[in-house]
Amino acid sequence: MKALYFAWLRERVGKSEEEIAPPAGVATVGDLIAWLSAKDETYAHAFEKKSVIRAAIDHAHVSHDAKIAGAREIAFFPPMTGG
Amino acid sequence: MKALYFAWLRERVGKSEEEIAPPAGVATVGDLIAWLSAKDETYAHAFEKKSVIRAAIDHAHVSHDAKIAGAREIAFFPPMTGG
Amino acid sequence: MNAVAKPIIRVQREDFNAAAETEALRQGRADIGALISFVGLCRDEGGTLEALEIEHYGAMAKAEIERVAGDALARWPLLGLTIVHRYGLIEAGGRIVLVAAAATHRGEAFAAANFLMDYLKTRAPFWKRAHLVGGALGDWVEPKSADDEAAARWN
Amino acid sequence: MNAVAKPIIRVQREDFNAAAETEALRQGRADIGALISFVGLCRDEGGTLEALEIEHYGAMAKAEIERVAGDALARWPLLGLTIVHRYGLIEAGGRIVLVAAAATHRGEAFAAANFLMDYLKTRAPFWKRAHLVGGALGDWVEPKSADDEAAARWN
Repeated sequence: MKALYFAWLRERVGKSEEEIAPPAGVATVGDLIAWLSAKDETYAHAFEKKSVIRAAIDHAHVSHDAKIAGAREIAFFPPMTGG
Repeated sequence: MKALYFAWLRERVGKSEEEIAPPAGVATVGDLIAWLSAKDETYAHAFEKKSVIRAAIDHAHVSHDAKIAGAREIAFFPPMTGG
Repeated sequence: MNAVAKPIIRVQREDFNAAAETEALRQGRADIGALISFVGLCRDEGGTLEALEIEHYGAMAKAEIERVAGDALARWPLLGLTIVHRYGLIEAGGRIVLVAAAATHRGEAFAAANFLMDYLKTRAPFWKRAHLVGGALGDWVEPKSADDEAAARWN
Repeated sequence: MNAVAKPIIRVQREDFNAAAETEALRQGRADIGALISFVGLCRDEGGTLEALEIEHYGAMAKAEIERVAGDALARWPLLGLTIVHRYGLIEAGGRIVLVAAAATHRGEAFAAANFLMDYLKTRAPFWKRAHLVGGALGDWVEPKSADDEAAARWN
């Protein structure tokens, strides 16, 4: 699946998108954040304030509890400041 | 003092303004409405629903309790429907 | 801190340009975050209404709108405020009233414009009468209790 | 009973004409009683801010605004609705977002426009970053807890 990063999360990760292939045990958005954070210091720093990280699966907001099975595109971003 | 009438109150009174000279005992807007209503059937009909009649003294809304002493212009009208 | 606006208030027979009035509030400045424009229009009531005749108390109308505007400016720190209210014959689809407000934040602009419309409805000395399609003179528009309730919620 | 509007929604880099977008909602009809236009502008923050860079999630932004618009239309019977949100570099004083709404009654128009702005703030995938006067890149704009509270009051 494709992972996308926006705003300061994009800057911290150092890229705007990448292909990821989490193992079978990674079932939810929260699991995915934990799995990414465990990859290296860069991701650990980017995702350190877990409670503020928002996520969207296939262009719709989801909670950290949401299942990622079947997702083609998962986006991570800080709280929005549009409008 | 000058009395002004607007909207359906104007139509019922049959004029948009007139000079009036209430006697000394007519102290408040409410007294003035009673005094006008006692003049003849036309005024009595125009002012019959006292509770809906609004008044303004010298271009500012007042209650029926307001004193009329010193007023140059007293206007009577139904509830407003602008905006 | 920006100075609170001196409101522009007009009571007139002729139509107004809502866009130009609203745009004028932000010209030459960059401190405004929220610009709101509300226009009240004459509805045709399902094709039955030809026009509204709006009677007004000319000597009082502007003064009363100024008082309402003063109340709004005392509550919200607006950076600009324009109110235009028409009188006379206004055809279905035509503009009746404009409230345009500029503020630093959107909450202030929304609240002030909403407050102003509620209070203009219940305090500004205007009275509407319907002219019906076919030429008959309709009734005076009845005040709505909903308008009194809308105004009362600001107390 | 008038049909509820199909909203017009655009996410674009270029500026928009707020007056033309708003006026288009009432063209050729006389059933609208209330026409509201809200424009969010880029503030210069006391002369310190040169521009805002607005990052957005292009594949999601329009879809999310459509969902927010659908929520508004489910709550209020709007006769017309246009939402335009810009991205990219917007200089101080420039327009960021437009919400224009038409309704039979003013209460519906005010409530819907207010709701839409509250929800766009907290749900539409846009992120603002300041460019400071003098050329320095400023911080990402912090979300305001007031915005979350404003959105929560509609629940």
